[in-house]
Amino acid sequence: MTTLFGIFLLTLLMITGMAIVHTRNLFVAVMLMGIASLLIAASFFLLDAADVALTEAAIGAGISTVLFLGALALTSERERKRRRSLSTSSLLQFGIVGVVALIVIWATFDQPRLGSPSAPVQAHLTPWYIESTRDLIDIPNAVTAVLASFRGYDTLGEVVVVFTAGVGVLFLLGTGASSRAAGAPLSEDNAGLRHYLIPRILGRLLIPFILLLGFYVQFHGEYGPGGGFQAGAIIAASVILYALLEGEQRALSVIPQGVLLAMMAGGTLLFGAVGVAGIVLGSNFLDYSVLSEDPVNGQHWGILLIEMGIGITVAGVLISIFHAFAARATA
Amino acid sequence: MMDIAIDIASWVLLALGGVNLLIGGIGVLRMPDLYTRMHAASLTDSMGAILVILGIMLQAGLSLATVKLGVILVFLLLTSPTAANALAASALLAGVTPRTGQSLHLSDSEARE
Amino acid sequence: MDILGLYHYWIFAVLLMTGFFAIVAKPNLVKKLIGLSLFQSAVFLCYITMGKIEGGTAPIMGEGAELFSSPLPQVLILTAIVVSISTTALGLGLVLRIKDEYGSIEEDEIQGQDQP
Amino acid sequence: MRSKGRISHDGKIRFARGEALLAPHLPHLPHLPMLQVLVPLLMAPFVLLLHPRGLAWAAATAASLMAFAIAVVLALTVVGDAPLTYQVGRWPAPYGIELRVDDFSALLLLVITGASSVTLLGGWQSLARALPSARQPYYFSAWLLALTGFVGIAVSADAFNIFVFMEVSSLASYVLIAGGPDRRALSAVFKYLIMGTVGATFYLVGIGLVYMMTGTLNLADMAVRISDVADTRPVLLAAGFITVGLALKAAIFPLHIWLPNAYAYAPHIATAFLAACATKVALYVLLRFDFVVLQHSASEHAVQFAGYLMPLAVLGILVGSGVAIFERDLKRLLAFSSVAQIGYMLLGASLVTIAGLNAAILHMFNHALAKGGLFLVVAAFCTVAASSQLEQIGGIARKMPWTFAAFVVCGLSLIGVPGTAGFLSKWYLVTAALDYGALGIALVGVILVSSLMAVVYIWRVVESACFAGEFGDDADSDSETAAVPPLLFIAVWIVALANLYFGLASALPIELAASAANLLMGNAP
Amino acid sequence: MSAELAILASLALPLAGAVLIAFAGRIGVNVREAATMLIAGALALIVWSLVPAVAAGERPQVSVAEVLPGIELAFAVEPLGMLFAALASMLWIVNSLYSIGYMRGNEEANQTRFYALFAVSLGATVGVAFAANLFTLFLFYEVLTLSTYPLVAHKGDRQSVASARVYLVVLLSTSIVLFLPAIIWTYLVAGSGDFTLGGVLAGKLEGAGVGVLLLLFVFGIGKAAVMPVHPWLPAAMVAPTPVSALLHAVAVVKAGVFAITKVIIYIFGVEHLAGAFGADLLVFIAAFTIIAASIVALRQTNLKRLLAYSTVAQLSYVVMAIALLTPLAGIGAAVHIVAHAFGKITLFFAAGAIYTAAHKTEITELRGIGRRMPVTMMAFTIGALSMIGVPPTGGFVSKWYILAGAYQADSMLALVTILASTVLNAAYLLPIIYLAWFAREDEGDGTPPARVHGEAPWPAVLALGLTAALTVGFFVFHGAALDIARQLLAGF
Repeated sequence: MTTLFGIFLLTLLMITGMAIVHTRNLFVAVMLMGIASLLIAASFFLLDAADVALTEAAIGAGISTVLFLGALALTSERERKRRRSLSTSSLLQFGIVGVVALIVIWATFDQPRLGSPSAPVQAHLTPWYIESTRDLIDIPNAVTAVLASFRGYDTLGEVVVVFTAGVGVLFLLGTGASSRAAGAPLSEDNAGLRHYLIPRILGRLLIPFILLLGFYVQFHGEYGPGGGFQAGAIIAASVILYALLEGEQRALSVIPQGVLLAMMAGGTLLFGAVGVAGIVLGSNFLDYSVLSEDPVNGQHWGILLIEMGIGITVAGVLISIFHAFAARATA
Repeated sequence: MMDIAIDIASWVLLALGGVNLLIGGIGVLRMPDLYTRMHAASLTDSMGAILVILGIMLQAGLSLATVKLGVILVFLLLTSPTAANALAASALLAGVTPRTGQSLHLSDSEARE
Repeated sequence: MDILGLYHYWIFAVLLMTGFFAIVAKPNLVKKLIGLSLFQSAVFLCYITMGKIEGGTAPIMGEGAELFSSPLPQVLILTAIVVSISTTALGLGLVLRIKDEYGSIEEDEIQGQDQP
Repeated sequence: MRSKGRISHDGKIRFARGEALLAPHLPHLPHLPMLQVLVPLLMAPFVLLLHPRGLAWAAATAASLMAFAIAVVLALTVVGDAPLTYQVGRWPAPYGIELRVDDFSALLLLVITGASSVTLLGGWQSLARALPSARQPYYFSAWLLALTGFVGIAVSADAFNIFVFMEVSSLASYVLIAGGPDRRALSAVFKYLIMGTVGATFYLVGIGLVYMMTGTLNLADMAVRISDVADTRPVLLAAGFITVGLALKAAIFPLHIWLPNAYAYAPHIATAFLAACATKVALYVLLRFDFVVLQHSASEHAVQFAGYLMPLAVLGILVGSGVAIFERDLKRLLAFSSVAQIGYMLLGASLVTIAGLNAAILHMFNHALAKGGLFLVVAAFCTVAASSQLEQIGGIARKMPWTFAAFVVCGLSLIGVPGTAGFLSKWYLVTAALDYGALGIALVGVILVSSLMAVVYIWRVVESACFAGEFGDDADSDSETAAVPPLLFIAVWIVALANLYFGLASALPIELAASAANLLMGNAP
Repeated sequence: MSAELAILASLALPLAGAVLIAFAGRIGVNVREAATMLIAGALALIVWSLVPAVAAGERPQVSVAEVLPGIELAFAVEPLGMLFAALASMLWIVNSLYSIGYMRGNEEANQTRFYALFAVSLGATVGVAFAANLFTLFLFYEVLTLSTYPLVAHKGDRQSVASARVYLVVLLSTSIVLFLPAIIWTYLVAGSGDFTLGGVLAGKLEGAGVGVLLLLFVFGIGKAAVMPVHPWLPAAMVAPTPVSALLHAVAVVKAGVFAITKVIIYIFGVEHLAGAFGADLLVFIAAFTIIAASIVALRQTNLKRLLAYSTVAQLSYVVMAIALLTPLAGIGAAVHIVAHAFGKITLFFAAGAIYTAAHKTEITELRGIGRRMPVTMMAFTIGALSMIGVPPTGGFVSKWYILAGAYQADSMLALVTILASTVLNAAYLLPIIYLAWFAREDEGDGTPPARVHGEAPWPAVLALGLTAALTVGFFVFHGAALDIARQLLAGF
């Protein structure tokens, strides 16, 4: 039953994907992309990947869509029309793409089937991870354990990627604060949606809950799906909502650009510092066991701290990027 | 016995919700302009969501999941009308006028001319 | 059984190449980035699919479950999702600058301006 | 201090406790592979917060120099010795992420950190002129992040970790290039971003497929476990995806189309840095993957690797050099020359012999010296010339003879004249090709013809710099010190002298390259 | 000074001298020229200090660095190299003297660069002479090419840039495409490129490979100007005359034939080569070059170009002699390197002096010039006679040995070639002498002389007088050179 439902979702996904490519209206494409993200998130959930589903929903369907819409507001909503839609080159491209897809499909027949317990993925590392999560880290969520401890270095790299993107966008577009008269994003006057009573009231009502959810996801990551990335995205979403409702200026006065920069840098540094503490305390980088007398306890501390670092950086970067885009609209 | 009753009730609710959503979907496809489509979508959507969630709640019984579902329901009831309102307001602001009379029977492209 | 067991991978293949087609064939820069997102999403699907185990649950222990899907692919894809959004954000930042400088986001028009 | 009462982990886990005994005098020596990445990584966020003029640059340079020092120590430690490994978080190898510094990565680390240090050191004025001061902290932060990414790739022994750091380096490189003053930098970067991301994603697909078949991400573990499944379709497909993906990143012909514009419109100093190491890092990963993981298990691998890549290498060499001859912009000319030089490296590797790999790896080092130097000189030229167009730099040799002399030295190294570093790699390459049999003689022909083409394009620059107009009347060579920032001048000459030094006393790179080649072909050193 | 130190000093001195000259140029022209003379003198002293030891059979060696495993940057002095280095260092003094007169007389630009690069070229020449293996030889061979390029392009006008391009392209491309593969091949086959008596290839390479490799070397060493890789030499004549004189009559071109000689004696080994068909082919090629170049020289109207083609022909004398693979011919080759150097440098000095004093470059302009510049034309005559091989000039000595070698080798082709070329030499040189001495200035087109002039500046005249004296003197006092050359016989 679940499998069939999965297949149904995936078929929808495929159709959506093709529609995305086909449509000439970029706005439609972005919306469809959001739908596709949700479909993927749902599929992930069916595939037992709750954390990833949450992330895909928050980032793929949420933040990513907001960014695309922001960009569209500043550029144009439609692709330019072309006269020759079916040239030889596009046929050639189509052919190549088709052939490659067929090759990939051809290769699948040698692959382990979905859910096969004898697949190398299941047989080789997975048991160790499950077992060690239980014995050495003692938190329920194995994903968090692998993410934060066993492969914590990857996660550090990932934070650095986010940080780099933040640095890059700020370098390219300038910070929201530095451009003149910051104003409302994606709407034509300065005051956000302030004139619209219903959304505004409701938004204000929701924002605390969203923030609360963010913090819950942040600190509950060891026990259920969630963690710094998702939390950072959710917290950023709440700030973005605030900026939409109350205007860019108000949002910036709540969290000024300087603070955002400090968040971007500080979160990364916090992560790094926890790792370096491992070296200082006589073990290896990112070995949390030495953070406390009891290694398991140390692991808990380490994971908590680095997840906080992740959350801070992600929130800082996403809000900064949003401001940078929004400042563009009024500049 | 009780279980079966709850099961039946829940499935009825789920089915009704599904039908509602389906009708809403057809409405969005068939209605002639933005406002009517929104009308179709938002009403049936809310109703469908309520029914489906109630159905699932019955399935879940008295557990944490039911509480969560309740919270979700509250949020849905808050957000989806608001979203519809915001959409309609901004459409009006953007200059999309509701169609009336004869133009209702024209296709989109004809109406634009 | 092949169809059920491999369908996910087939969708992966089709989505991958659908996204790729948008990247190579569409001259609109935003569309290229949308294609890129789709392209990367396909890879996510591939990874998550291989982590699934028959009869397992999400690798969150407790509540008596004993068989878990592999957490490793999930961790990798968490990372990959974040990488993807980072790339998209940077790409969109570039698009905005390009729009400023060239007044267009169509690749051929930009090339036309570059080669006077 | 570590508490003795620490509960030991599961019996299956064995820690490499011997590390601490390695060097009592250098307490951080066992951590060096990690510190190599950490120094630039942790400095990058700091740099972002340093707003006073010049401070960000100074901090970035300091971090880069420190990384270089670490790389030197690492190289000296590893050369002729066993590789250094480091288990991040003390998790044992296939489970946790392992860092591994062997001869190949040590050589690459030297190139990366050296290039970064020299270009940063010399690049202050040039960059300060190109960038508004408010944006400099971002730029230098991005620079360190790029350095982090490259270094992270070089030390990593984990396929997915390589992907993560590849993305760090890519995103940061996009920023470095987008800092160029010309708007064409933006469209060039966008193209690079698209192609780079496609490349990285292909790589991700590839390692995904390998992971699916082997269940591991650690390269060494992968090499062991792949033996059973090496000839299955997914692994073949993975090899294809990885090769194409990395070829995109490495700008292997015909996937090089992003490179010329990206190099041409980036700030001059950034071009020097990226030209010295960016594509080589991708090539490094390609060689690692193909030789460490696939070569010994996949039955047809050697044939396929040679069969697909050798023609591309040859075409790349010829086309790159050929286009360079007709280029009128100095930076584009050098960029196309890079395409050809990447072809050399690939050609060496595609012979699938120890000698060939040796040549390829050595050429990575030597080409970085030559090309980095050339682009630095271009930066120096552009402090007085309006642009890097050949017409604009006409007669510049009379204005700045010493800088120009450095250009000639590096140019000769690129051509492969004896006494310069470039000669050695050419020597090895020709030797390896001659060893290859009948086809090898044809390859020797290609190499030599391309060397001649290099003579032509380098000499076009020399002639216009010496004999063309523009700066003709101003033959006052005393103004050179006034025109070229002293730091840049020093950096230029450091590289030029390095080209000469490593042309005569190149024991370190040669030894590193030789044992790296042996490692890749599966012979312990 | 120990021999090892002397070798290193003789290499380092010109290179350090170049820097010194560059700085001296900022102080003043006199300081600069004094520095040049001083360095030239010191170099000659150091190089000549090695002569007694080498003549006594010693072979001092020194290794500087191991560049690649098994490939060293190393130097060793053997008789032929000694002869070459001694010759070049001695003539540098004379040439510097001449340069001072010439460069000042013609008010050339960038003189500091000129002197500095000249010093580098000389350093490279000594490096070629003392190279202990193929790699070192190749290294300095290329340095020589590159350091002479700016000298050829010295004027910087369109014509000299174009000619310098030909110069560079021919020399670099032959060295990269042919010489370098030949060297690598040698290392690959023999495992070593050290110059060893008896050759390193003996027993390791047989059959057609020997011939192919030999041809790679002969054409790869473009500086020897064997046809068809000779066009760089006439092209190089756009350079200031001191460059043509010392570099393109002595140092550079001799480095070419010297390299071929060393390759044949020490890499192939005379005995080993005797059995292969390559040597015969080489004699044929050299013979062809001699005759063809002489015929081309006949048709030249520009004096320096004529001398250049004459050089092409004379260089192939050496190549042919060594390719005959007989002891006497070998001695002849060595001696010819010296004898031709004296004669040809005199001719160039004279040509330069004429240009400086009279601004004349064409042969037809030389009518009656002997009366205005008697010393110069006297020297020119002596040089020309040496080219033809008339006693009592040095050219006779070497030609004698080569002829004897040809007899020894029983090579009819060589004999005929030498005789024919002697006739041709006379045919293109004697008319000039006739014109200079016996024709009247206002004959021909009847226009009066454009310019009244005397001899060139005194340093130039002194220099060409000296070399003319050397040309004659070599006829008598060639004993020392012969002694050293005889030691080469160990290789036969």
